Amino acid sequence: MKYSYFPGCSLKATGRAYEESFLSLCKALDMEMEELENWNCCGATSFMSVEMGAAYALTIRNLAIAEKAGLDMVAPCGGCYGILLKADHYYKKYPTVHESAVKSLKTEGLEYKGTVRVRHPLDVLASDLPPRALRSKVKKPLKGLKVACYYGCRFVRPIAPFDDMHNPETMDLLLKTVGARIVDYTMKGKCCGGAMSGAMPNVAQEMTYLILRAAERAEADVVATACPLCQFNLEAYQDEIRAAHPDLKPIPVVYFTQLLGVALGLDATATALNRQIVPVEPILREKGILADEKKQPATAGV
Amino acid sequence: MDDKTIGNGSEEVRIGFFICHCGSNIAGTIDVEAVADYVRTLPNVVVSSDYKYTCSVAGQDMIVEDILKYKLNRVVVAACSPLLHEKTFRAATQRGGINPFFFHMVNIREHGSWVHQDRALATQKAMDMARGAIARVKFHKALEKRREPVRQSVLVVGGGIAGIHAALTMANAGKKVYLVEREPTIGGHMAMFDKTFPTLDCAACILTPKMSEVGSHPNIVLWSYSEVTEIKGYVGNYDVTVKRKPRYIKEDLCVGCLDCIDHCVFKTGNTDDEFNQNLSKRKPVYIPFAQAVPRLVAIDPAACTHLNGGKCEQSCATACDRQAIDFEQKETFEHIGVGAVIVATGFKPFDAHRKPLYGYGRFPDVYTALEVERLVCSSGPTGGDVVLKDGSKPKSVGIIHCVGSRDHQTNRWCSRVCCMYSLKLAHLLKEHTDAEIYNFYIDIRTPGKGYEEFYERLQEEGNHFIRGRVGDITDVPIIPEEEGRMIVRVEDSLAGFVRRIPVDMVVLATGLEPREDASEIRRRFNISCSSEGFFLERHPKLAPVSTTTDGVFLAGCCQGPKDIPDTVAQAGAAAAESLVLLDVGYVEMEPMTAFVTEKYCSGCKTCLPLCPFSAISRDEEKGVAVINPVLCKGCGTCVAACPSGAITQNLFEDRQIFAEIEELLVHA
Amino acid sequence: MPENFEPKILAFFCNWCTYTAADLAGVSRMKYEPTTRVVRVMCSGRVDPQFVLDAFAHGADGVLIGGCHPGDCHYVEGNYKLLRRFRMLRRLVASLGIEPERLRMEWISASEGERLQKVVNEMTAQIKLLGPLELPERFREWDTELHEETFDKEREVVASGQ
Amino acid sequence: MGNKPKIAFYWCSSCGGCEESLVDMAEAIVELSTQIEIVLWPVAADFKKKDIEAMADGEIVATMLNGAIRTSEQEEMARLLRRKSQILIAYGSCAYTGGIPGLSNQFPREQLLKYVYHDAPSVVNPEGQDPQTEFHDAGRVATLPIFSEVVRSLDQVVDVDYYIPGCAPNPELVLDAIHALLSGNLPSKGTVLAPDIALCEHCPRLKTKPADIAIDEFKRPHQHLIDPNVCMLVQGFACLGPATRSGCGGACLKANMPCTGCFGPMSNVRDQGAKALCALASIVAGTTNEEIDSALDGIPDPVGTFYRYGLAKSMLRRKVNMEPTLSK
Repeated sequence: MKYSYFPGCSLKATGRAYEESFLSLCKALDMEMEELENWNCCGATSFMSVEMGAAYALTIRNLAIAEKAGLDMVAPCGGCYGILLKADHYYKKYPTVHESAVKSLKTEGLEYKGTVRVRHPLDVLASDLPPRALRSKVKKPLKGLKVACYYGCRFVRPIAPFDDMHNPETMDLLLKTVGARIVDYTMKGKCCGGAMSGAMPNVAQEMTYLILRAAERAEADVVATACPLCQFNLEAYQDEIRAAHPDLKPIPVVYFTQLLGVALGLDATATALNRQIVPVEPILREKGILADEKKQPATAGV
Repeated sequence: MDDKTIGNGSEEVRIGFFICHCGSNIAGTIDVEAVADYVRTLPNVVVSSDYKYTCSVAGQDMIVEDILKYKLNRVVVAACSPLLHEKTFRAATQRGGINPFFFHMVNIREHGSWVHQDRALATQKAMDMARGAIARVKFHKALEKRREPVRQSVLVVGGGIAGIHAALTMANAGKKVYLVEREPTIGGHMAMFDKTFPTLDCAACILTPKMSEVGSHPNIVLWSYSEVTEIKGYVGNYDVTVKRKPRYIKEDLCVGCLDCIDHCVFKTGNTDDEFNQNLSKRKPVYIPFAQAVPRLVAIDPAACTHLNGGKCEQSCATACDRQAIDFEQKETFEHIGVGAVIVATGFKPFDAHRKPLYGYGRFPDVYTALEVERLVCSSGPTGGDVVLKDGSKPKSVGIIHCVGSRDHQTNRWCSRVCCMYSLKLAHLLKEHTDAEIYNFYIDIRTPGKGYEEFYERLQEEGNHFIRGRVGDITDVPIIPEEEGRMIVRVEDSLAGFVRRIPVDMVVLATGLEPREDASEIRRRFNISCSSEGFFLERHPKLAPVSTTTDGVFLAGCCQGPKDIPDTVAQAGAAAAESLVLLDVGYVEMEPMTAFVTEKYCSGCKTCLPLCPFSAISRDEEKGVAVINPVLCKGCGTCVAACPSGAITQNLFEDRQIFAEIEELLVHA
Repeated sequence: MPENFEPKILAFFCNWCTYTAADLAGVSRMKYEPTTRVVRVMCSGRVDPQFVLDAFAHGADGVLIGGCHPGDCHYVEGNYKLLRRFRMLRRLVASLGIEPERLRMEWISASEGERLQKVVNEMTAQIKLLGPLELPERFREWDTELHEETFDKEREVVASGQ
Repeated sequence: MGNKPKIAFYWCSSCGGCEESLVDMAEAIVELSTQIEIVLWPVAADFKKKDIEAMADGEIVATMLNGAIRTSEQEEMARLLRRKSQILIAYGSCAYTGGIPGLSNQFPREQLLKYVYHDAPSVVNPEGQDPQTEFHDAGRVATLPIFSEVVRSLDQVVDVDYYIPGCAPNPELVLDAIHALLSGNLPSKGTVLAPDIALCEHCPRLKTKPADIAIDEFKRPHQHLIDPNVCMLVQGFACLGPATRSGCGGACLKANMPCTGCFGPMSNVRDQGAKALCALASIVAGTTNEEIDSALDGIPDPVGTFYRYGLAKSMLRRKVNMEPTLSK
């Protein structure tokens, strides 16, 4: 199994844990990820509302490059994934978008025929692996770990190629496969507030708070995410939120790929657990999933 | 070719062509005069004229007069679809004194003027089509319609209010009725309702007398817990097989004393009670509800210990002094013959799980409307007490309209009854609990006698109406008043902001859907479905209870969502249409059947496996195939397959079709 | 290819489904290309491969057969019988050099007026790209290699020689 | 001798099998020769074209011409014999429907010539010579007929009165035809002189064909054992018996091979291949494209199967798209 891999900006910066854990996981599962050559910003920025034509051209350039590779294109970041799907759709549906993109691509000698299938790691891991491939590789089942799977928006809205728009379940199923207990709570598809964190931080933090509190009330040990924006937003502002809501306990927010990596027995570098703001290792040790601290080799800092 | 098969033998073919303007419907797009002029130049055409409305009396008279005046022996009319007016013009042809099958119709309206814009091209197409018809009609021959007697009995499928009403109407008119119901009792959804809108009369009070009448009517054979498995034959003469599922009770012995239920080893219910929407439990030996018809118990093989191979003292059987319980009962099959069929198989409520954001199945106090019907009903699981799962009474209730209706993610259609039943439930819930009632609606639709007045009454009663489609039901509070309650999040599109309304109980006004097995039933009865899956009527306005299969009629919600008054009216109409069929006493069979010309048949048996109606047999003595004209339905499949060209289909003969093809393709 | 090439599509429509769908398209005033010439049959099972070849031989640029969806045949399974013939026929027609787009079979139910519109427009567009088939013209062209005239002249010479 | 009706035999694009079938009349032909005068029979007797040209139009009572028409010479002879004969009979499958030579209507002329003169494994043509219609040598001109683009049945070139089908026709049919001719007891023009009923009629295997036959898989005769007593279709062999005129006496079936259709269609059928296809495909098992296709995969060459003898006379006549380069 071979894919084109589109990291986007986050996975090279705040979401490095995602990239590291995802790529190690793929390696362990014999899925080859070939980073797209000369990729550019996915285009999921407010530039969309400034100059639509140019903004979509930016996105479609990535699709054009991927088309040359002839493989499915995996985009782990929710922002990237959503905008790539949307741009592909608009490119096919709206002549104005199409024309301006064709014109822009031409300047670089590129063209996009519209054949690229944009995929998310959740989709790829759930759909493409042979049955039981994941289960058979589990070395340290996440027994006793209560996980609140958090999906946010972009994998299923406005386009939902692989899961239910309102009640996504792919992550639940994957983590269940490796032994985790999935808690039921009603906020898994609600907005994380990320889009507001710059402009109206208090609003954003209020939204984040409701999600974290719901997870906490559902007795989750950890929140699992599949998007670097969600992950950052849910984890990085917990101190600020606590200023307004002292009742909120710190709760680690990890990537689902990190948890899968742990279950597959991958080492600390591969799972990038050291990059957490709210440490997750103590919980994993407490549950007996990770070995005791003493035996654990020291991990490098960020 | 056989001489006997050639129309009027050696007689000269004289064709009259008539093209219709249909007001401006045709003439607006097609140059009808030009077509008439063109056709006049074709061989054998004696007269070619255009007329404003050919289907009018004057138009038909013109055809009759021209047949006489010009000694026509063929008639071609270019007008609308033959499915609409072929009968009309065949009759006119006959009035002119020639066999009606010397007529052929060209569809230049539905297939021409209404679908094309370019006048020149549409006119060209009309000319080509006329030319094809002129070519084919030369080869037409005189045919006779066969008459077959109609059996004086009717099958009604489904024992809801539609089936009940249709069955009683037919039975009261003196016809033999077979009413087949899948469940152990008739009554359908209406039996589950508490009150009916807008009059608020009790559903059971108006339904159960009709149910008993069905049970005791001398002209009605009621088979409950039964299903139609096969139907063969044709209009007026259907052969039906009905499967009677074992209810493990000898129907002729059971008197409905219900002693067996009392003596069941289970002292309380052990399985979900479907009639109460699974809000209560029932025993494996049960009667669906007190007024069930027929009043016969049934044993649920899924719940009965003995039938599941377990050890049981079978106290129910010993309790029955009439020894009516029979654990050895097997399914049986009844074979009946009927003249007509009324399909009244009803609907399925929308599955609320399909709207996960409304929390059905997640939050215990989110109910469907049908569940609430049972909750407010005094014979329901709580004896009419509206209490939540924790036993408390709700202080505020949200009723969400259009769940699974008017929704592009689920069903696009309006289910027609939900607004009114929501208003009814709002009224009943207020009456039972005095709670604050919030109706969340998109539009309130109350087209019906007394319906709008009922809506006004509800407003006056102090119910809240909030216009907006509910986004979701959440259990995540942001203010203390919301703690521990469900919060309805909705954009109030009149006020222009998002509201969060905490409630204790949510009622989902689920829409109406086709039943899961609608497409299976449709195939069994050889009828069509419209795109959303409800059965398709022959014409939405003019043949609303007929189907494309003659002798099969529709009643009730299987054709589309409707309320009780409309259902009853439609059931009456279906009964009336069936009565017409039965009282006329015969049906005329279209003569487009196939026949074998023996001298060309090698007896190769190619045709034998192809006939779905077993109309083809083999005369072993002569070594040829023989088609039974009574069984042949005229599909022509064997005709196409016959490698000798020995089979001919009337009205669809090879030479007619070849002539049509070849002339259609000659550009005028 | 001639300018403004308007393909001629001969269509065989089943009375119960596709023909009725075409009626519905008409009643709903859905516009589509005026390229079809419809032969109504009671069931798509009546469609004899001879009809299809005859249509091509007489100048059809395409042939469209419309029947009921599998399982929905008014005559139980006539459409399956058509399907079996059609699967063979399309192989034959392809081996005889006729582009597969020119022979199309579609299941269109009575309620699918929109689908009918789409199919006719789509097929018309495809055939416009392919250009005319023009078999009658080709037959004439092939037969220009015959020598009737030449030999007739020789005959005159022989006759006059006698 | 002068009073005996004049009969001509001629051959065009054919294999010689039809000539064999005349010889197969055995003693009967000796007897016949006392009643008729043979004026042309290239395979057996030395008559010249000029002898025929010298005759008056219509002087020959009947000509039996076998073989398809592919060259200018054949066309010329067909026209000549048509003029000189009162009755022209297309003799054998090739003259009747194009026959085996008609199958070359699937290929462009140049491709055929290239194969035959260059690429065929048995060809020795070191100088890569192609045949020419004219060859000049020392002032002399040798000519060859023009090889035409399209193979035709006889009636696609000249008017034909009767047809005797078969590859080759069987002697009984020929004798019957000649006797009818001599007695003047002739059917209407255009008649095929063989029974107008399919071969299955007298097939002894027919009784083994069930009424609910459904073919799961078509098989090819050279790859399987064939049961000599069971209907070929029941065994999955594409037998064209149901779609083929009888009169051959079921010769192939007696030799345990399926009918390939040489006697052509019955009078109510316009295109034998299409009808045969329809009859066979209609009884294939399966309801999905995949199931049906897998059964049909056993017929890898539909043209060769259904139009083995009839492509030239079929509705489409030849492969439509191969950019014909017509030679004039």
